[in-house]
Amino acid sequence: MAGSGNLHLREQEKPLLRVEDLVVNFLSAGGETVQAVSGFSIDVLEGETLGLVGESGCGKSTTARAIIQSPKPTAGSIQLDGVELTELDDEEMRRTRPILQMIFQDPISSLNPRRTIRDVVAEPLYVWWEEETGRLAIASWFEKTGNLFQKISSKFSRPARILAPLAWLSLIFWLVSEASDERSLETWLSWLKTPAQFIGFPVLFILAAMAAALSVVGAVWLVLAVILPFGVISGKFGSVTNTVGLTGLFTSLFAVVFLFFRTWSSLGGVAHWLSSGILLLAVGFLAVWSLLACREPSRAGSSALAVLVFMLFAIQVFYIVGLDGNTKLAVFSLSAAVDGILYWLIARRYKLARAQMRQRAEPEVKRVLEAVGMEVEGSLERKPHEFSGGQAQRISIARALILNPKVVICDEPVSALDVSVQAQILNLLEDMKAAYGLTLVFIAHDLAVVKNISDRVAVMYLGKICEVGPPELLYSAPQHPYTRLLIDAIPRPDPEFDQRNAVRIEGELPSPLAPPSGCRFRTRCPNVQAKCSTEEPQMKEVASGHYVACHYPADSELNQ
Amino acid sequence: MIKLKLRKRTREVDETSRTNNSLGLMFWAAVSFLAVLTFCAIFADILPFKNPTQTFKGFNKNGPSGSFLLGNDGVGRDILSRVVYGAQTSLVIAVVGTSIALIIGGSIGLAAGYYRGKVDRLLTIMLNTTLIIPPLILFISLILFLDPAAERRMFILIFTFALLSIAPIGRVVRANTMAWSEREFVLAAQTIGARNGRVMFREILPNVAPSLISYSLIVMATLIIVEGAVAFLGLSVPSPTPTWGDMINKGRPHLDVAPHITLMPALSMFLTVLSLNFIGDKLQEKFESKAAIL
Amino acid sequence: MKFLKRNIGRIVLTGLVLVILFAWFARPPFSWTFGLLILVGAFGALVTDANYAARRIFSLIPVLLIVSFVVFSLMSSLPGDPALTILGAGATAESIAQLNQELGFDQPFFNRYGNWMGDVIVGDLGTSRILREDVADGISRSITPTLQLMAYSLILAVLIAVPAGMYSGYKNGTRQDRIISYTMLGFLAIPNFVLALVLVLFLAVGGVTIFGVDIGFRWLPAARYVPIGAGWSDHLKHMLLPSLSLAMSQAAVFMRLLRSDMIGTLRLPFIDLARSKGLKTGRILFRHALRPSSFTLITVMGLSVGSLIGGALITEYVFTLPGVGSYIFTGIFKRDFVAVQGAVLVISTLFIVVLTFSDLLYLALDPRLKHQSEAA
Amino acid sequence: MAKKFVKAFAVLFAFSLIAAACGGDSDETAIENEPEVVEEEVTQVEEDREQGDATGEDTRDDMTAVHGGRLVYGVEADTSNPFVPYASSCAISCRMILRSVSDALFITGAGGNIVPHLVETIVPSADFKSWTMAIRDGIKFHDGTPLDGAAVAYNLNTCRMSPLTGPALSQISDVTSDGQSVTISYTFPEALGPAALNSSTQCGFMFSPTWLQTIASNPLLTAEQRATAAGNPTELVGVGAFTFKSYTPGNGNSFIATRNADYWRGENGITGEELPYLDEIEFVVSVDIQGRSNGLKGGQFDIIHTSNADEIKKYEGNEDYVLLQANDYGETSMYMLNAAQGTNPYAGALRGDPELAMDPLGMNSTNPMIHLSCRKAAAHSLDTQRLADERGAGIVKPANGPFPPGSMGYLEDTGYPKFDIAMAQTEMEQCKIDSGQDPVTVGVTIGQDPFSAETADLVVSMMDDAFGEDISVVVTPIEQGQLIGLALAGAYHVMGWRNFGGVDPSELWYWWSAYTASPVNPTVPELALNFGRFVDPEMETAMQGVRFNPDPAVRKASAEAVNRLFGKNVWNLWTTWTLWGLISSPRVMDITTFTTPEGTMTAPVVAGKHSVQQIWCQDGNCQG
Repeated sequence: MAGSGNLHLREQEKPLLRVEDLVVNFLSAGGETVQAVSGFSIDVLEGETLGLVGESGCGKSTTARAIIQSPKPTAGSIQLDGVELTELDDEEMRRTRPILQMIFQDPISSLNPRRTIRDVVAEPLYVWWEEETGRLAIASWFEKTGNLFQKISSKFSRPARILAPLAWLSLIFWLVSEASDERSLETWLSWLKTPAQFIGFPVLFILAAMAAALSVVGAVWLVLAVILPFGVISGKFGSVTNTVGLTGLFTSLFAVVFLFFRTWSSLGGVAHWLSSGILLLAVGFLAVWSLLACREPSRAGSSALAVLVFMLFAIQVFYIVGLDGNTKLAVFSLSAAVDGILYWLIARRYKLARAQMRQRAEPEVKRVLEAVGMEVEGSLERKPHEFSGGQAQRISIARALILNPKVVICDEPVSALDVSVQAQILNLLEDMKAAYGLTLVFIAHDLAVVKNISDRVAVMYLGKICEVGPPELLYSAPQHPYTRLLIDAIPRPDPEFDQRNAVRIEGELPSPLAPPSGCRFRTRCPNVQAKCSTEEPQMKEVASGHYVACHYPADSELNQ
Repeated sequence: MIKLKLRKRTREVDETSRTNNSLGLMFWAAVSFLAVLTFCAIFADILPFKNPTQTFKGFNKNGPSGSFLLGNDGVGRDILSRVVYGAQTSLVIAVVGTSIALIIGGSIGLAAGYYRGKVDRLLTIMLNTTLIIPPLILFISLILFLDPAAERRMFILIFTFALLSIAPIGRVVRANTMAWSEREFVLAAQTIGARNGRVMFREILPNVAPSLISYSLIVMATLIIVEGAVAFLGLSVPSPTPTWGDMINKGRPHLDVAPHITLMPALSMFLTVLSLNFIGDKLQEKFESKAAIL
Repeated sequence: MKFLKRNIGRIVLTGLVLVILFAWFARPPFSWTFGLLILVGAFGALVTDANYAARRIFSLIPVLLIVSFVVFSLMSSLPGDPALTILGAGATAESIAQLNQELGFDQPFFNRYGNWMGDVIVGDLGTSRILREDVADGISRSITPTLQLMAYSLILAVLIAVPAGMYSGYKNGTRQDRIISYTMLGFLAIPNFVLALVLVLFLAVGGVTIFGVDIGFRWLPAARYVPIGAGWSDHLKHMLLPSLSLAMSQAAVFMRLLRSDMIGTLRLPFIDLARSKGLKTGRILFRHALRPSSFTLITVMGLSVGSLIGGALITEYVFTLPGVGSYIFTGIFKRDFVAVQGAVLVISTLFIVVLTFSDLLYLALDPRLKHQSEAA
Repeated sequence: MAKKFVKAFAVLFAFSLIAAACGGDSDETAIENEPEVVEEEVTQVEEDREQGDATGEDTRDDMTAVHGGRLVYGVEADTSNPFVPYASSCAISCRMILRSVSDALFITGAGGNIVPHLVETIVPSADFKSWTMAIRDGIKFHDGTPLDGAAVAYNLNTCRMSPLTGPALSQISDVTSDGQSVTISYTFPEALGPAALNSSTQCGFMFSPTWLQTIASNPLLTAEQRATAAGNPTELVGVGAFTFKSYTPGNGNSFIATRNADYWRGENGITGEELPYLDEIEFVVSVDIQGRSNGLKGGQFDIIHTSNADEIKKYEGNEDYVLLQANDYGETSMYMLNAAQGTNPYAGALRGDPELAMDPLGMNSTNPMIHLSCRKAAAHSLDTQRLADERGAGIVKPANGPFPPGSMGYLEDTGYPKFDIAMAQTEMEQCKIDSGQDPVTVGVTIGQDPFSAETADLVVSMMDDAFGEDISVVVTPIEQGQLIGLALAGAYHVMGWRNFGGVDPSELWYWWSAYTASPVNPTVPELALNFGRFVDPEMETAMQGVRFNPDPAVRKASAEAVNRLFGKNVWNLWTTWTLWGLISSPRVMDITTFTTPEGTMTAPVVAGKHSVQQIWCQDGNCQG
């Protein structure tokens, strides 16, 4: 029964969310393909609530995660408000996320145990405000410094955040390089031992000891010179490769290895050769990276910055190699000073903006928390584990709502809650839907839960849709044998109805590694026929807006 | 009979889980020992310690006395001040080594555990390559081949120590990150549009940090022992800068007539390592039990 | 075949013990012993999970190549002229040039590396010009005491750690547990060179008096190595103190691991089932709880080889044992880079093989892992 | 003042002209009355030590020697590999091994005279330019090769042609043999003659020429012979009381030799004596003195040697062990200074380059010790009495020159700078001007054992006390075996050292001669036995008086002049006179007692070395 076909999609009505032929496959550890979702299609109109039901393991949650592109689906199309999500790159997708939110099954697990409720709820605001302010800070700084980079693109918050601490380090290292001599370790240790200076700079202490230990303060500068530009570059191109952290890592590793060999190469021999090779590699790596940056037209402004930083870096690197001790130190001090001031200025702008953020977020946080029915007083500074499951789920909903999303996907939001709380949360979601004009995709394994909240219900089995329809039709006249079985399984307070006589689903869900041929439900179907194993049923309309994918639906002649 | 035993056992278990939450007297004793040692080491120049390299004529091999609280060594130096200044060396090397390893190993572990897949495999290989050559062998090869003349000994010491600690720390972080990445709040953070870096550093790192810190303490303890071993072989920071391992080594010829020369540095090394291990253990226990509640 | 599969853990263990016994009595070259050990381990793993084992074994090749390269380039960068070191003080410029040519030092780095690797693959580690012997011979000779020292330490550590860990885990939370745990924590904090000094002072040299009471004994020898051939008891007597000083910190690590795993295992339902069957405590601990608690221990035992090698180096120094640690030490100080190069390569290879091997053994002992690795 | 410096190739040249020329007729070593009580013995030893003539004689009651037993000797270093004399940097441990497997042509007598051993008679020509020796007939090497004149000549020629030992034998122009006789010709009158080839020199020991011809490094072989030579240069084939059994290099390993039943002084030999008594002798390398001492106490060693006075002191009065102390003919501990600078016309004349630069690469130019003021400042700052008391347990005495008390050139006051901080500071001011450094930076290279390192700490602290911020001392510990290499190449500034042991000052000329001072150049090292590389014309003159003048009074005056020159120019920083200790289990007998077949007593211990043929163990069991 679970079958294919897109008959149930409402082409004419321009749905807000449209999923077509969604396929999600995983590779198992054994190298086999798990077909979690195969050819799933659905659409949701604006303001509509879609109920998605099915047994555990049928692919509901996988579908939900595929919709939010985490992970990206194997195939198929997902359109949100006309935008094809599967074709967005990581950065574009990230920018789309505020309008597509999700509420999770386990309320406790979905809240970071180490953060206060205030921060949990306001985090989305922080994320986006920081982008904004960071971008503004840098843009304004560059404007002031000669209009060189007027076209700074909108993607500059991350560098600012990286630069904030690094700027301080720059200054510190500048100081270090100014102050050191050949016996720098002793000098520094004795200097640092003086309490006033020591207490203020624990980090400085560690790094200074390192620097002193290296005996070539400039060498430490090299590490910075490598890491700093990469902070800038990688922040910008994170969306290209989505391996921001990795890049930084590689760079610092390059630097460390290079440093090592450099020290080594002072002893001559093959090490010198190796160090040159590694240096060449590092520089080449950077060069390619910068070229890559220039090729992206939308990021022209930041590319220019990348090139500048790269040049700065290259100059520094080549100076290290070519110069003698004293000149080296002088050059380092100079470039250190320039870098340091540059980064420090950027960071200062950024820091100022950030200080106001929490304050700015407070009314917003209070508003959503009140909206979801939380007691705001006294709960802002508490940690998630101090709340009950129901309260935590409310917080979760508040977090999803604070960005004013259009679509909220609720992945079994009540199945981990007590029955009494379930109703509260369901009611809350209904209220929110009304208040914010939300479009909901509501996932549950229990048909009873979605019955009242949904405008449309889809039943899923083993990665495919069996039946779609308005709840009143679907519940009263289920066409698909699987739907019928699910409805029969709902406990009901009807003394006439003998639960034991109801038809039961027998057997286990088949393995998604090797789904049955033809109709996927045939192995457990009470009405199975020969045709079911050879031919996959297609979606067909049995009533207005009621679609079923079964060769022998309940109303068909054969069943009667 | 057996039933009785069983019940008794259960009660004991309950007791321990209760005591686990308070850190206990021993923990604070260990912390205060380290605090005093660190304080003395940092402010050794200001505090009234004798010059650790000054040899007092006629005091060689003297036992503890009023003016020399822990006695004098083979050439009449004050053991107390040498122990304190030795702590300086040990602590600086261990702390700096661990910090570097923490930064590098931590980022590698975080990235490997968060991104998984190919990134994970690549980084794991990188971690494992640092384990190829057995630590001390690598160490001695490095020292003797890079710098037989002890000019850059401190650099090599720290470099090697960092290199040796990257893999263990990286592994711990990776495993922890993997476990925490399973939590839905990570997905939630991605859903609100946070970048990967933000997710790693703001969401996962604070959760990984406690076990990371307690593990780093244990790594630090190990580094102190390894530094001692290297100094014992005469390959650490050049003399006369006091280090514990060097003091133990130099006390060896006098072991039968003046055991205190060896005993005092050995004891301080023992107590430091013990304290670090103990604190690390207790913190780990505490955080684990807390994590279990969540 | 089914019998084989079911009892593979036991078969492999028996095989290993047999190989080790054979190695000690028949004294074949150590390369053979290693070969045999690896074969037995690989066999066990192959029977259990051929794919995985093959992958692991093949993945050794690049690792070994990396090691050889690292070792070679390290040793090649040593300060000073190797030919001069070899020829000694009386060398003339011509003789140095001639020897350089003879040894191939005038060739480019990669040529030298290639030549060296080619020789190493056929088991020729070169000839040490300073010790004037074949490096492979020298390593074969000196690795025996080291391997014995490591083996005895490992055995001692296990002998101490297993009962202590089991008892402590069983008595979890009681005073006995605390006493044992803290004692072991103490041993963890004693560096092995200090322990060695203390043991020698009290058990070997004698003459230590405190308040007039003689507390020094001369029970055990403090120096020298006696091969097995010269008498088992004498050999063991000479190895006892070094092994003990090396074993204690390992024992502490093992004990703490076993203890925590034991606590975990004892909470599992099947232990309650065993109890409800009325089995005696000892039987429950040894027959039911030990095996599932010992898997981490086995992995860590493999990893501990690294620290054992390092510890052996210091122990050999204190106890004057002519092991591979002394060999490397002498080689390094005499700038005998051929010898050091060979020895470091052998030790690293040994280390990697043991690591891999402990993984494979783990697999052989616990076939469940196969399924886990698939599920993960 | 570090204790265990490896001694260089002490290609020591013996000794007194007259005694040698007369062929050892004097039998002046009447056995003294032995003190009976241990305490008296201790007192006696202390007195001897004060005089500088603690001989290390084994004065225990004579019992009848018995055969059997296996002796394990813990030695301080694995100093030579290979042991073939022409290629060996043979220090004390190596010499002990040579003495077990072979014998020397001559041996030092108890009075410091030279006594023939393998040689029967020795006759010089009238002009002392040619000496003829008759070798004892009937002696065979371990491989059956007879010891004849040709064999001796072959041995001497390998040493002459070797780049290592050749310079020390440079005055020999020719060696010819005929049957059992060997004639050695010299380029100038040599008053000592071949008596120099005694048991103190490695080239005095004879090895089978048949075996030597199989050794590839043999300088006498042709290229073709070398290609096929397959002998092992460590498997010694000598004429000695023990035959080679096995040798494994490295710390903790050993050299084992078994009893030679056909020893020429054994029951099957030409003298019909019973030597040796032991069945087997094993020399175990145990670099660490604590390791050796613990091994002795734990019963793994039966006898150990050490020059660590601190350790020797611990055994004094301990009745569980036999302690023999020796400091006559002893060495001097010092901090050797590298004085290479300027030109060396003496060595230059030999090489045809009168402007021979001593420091062509400028490696030593930063060494402040090339300036007399710096040397004096350093000497003034060292409290040698304190070093002797605290590092030498008070049983060694501070040294003031190369000649210890009892030696020919010994002086109460050599003019060597005394410990005086005020003077030291004055000199330091001058030193700072001379060297142009502030602070003055000195590198000190020492052995890596803990005791030496601790001593160096004390020395550094003394200099700190004297000069404070004016001086910066960098101490580098190096493995013992490496020190000699650095000394030969001149790659050091200041080095802890122990040298100049010898019976007669004339033996020491090449340590101090400008002719043996080669330039500092590690890339092309040349044999510089004058490790300090000082060029001192006055020293050359004074040493000629010692070497070539037969008049004892002139020789003594010349030796004293040498001593004063050392005091004046401060070529080395003296610390203490070296004291050797042999410590053994009481079962080991006749440790140092050795007589020639003719019954002449030999010197018990010469700079730590002694004979091993005569050692026996009570009940033929050394372990008890």
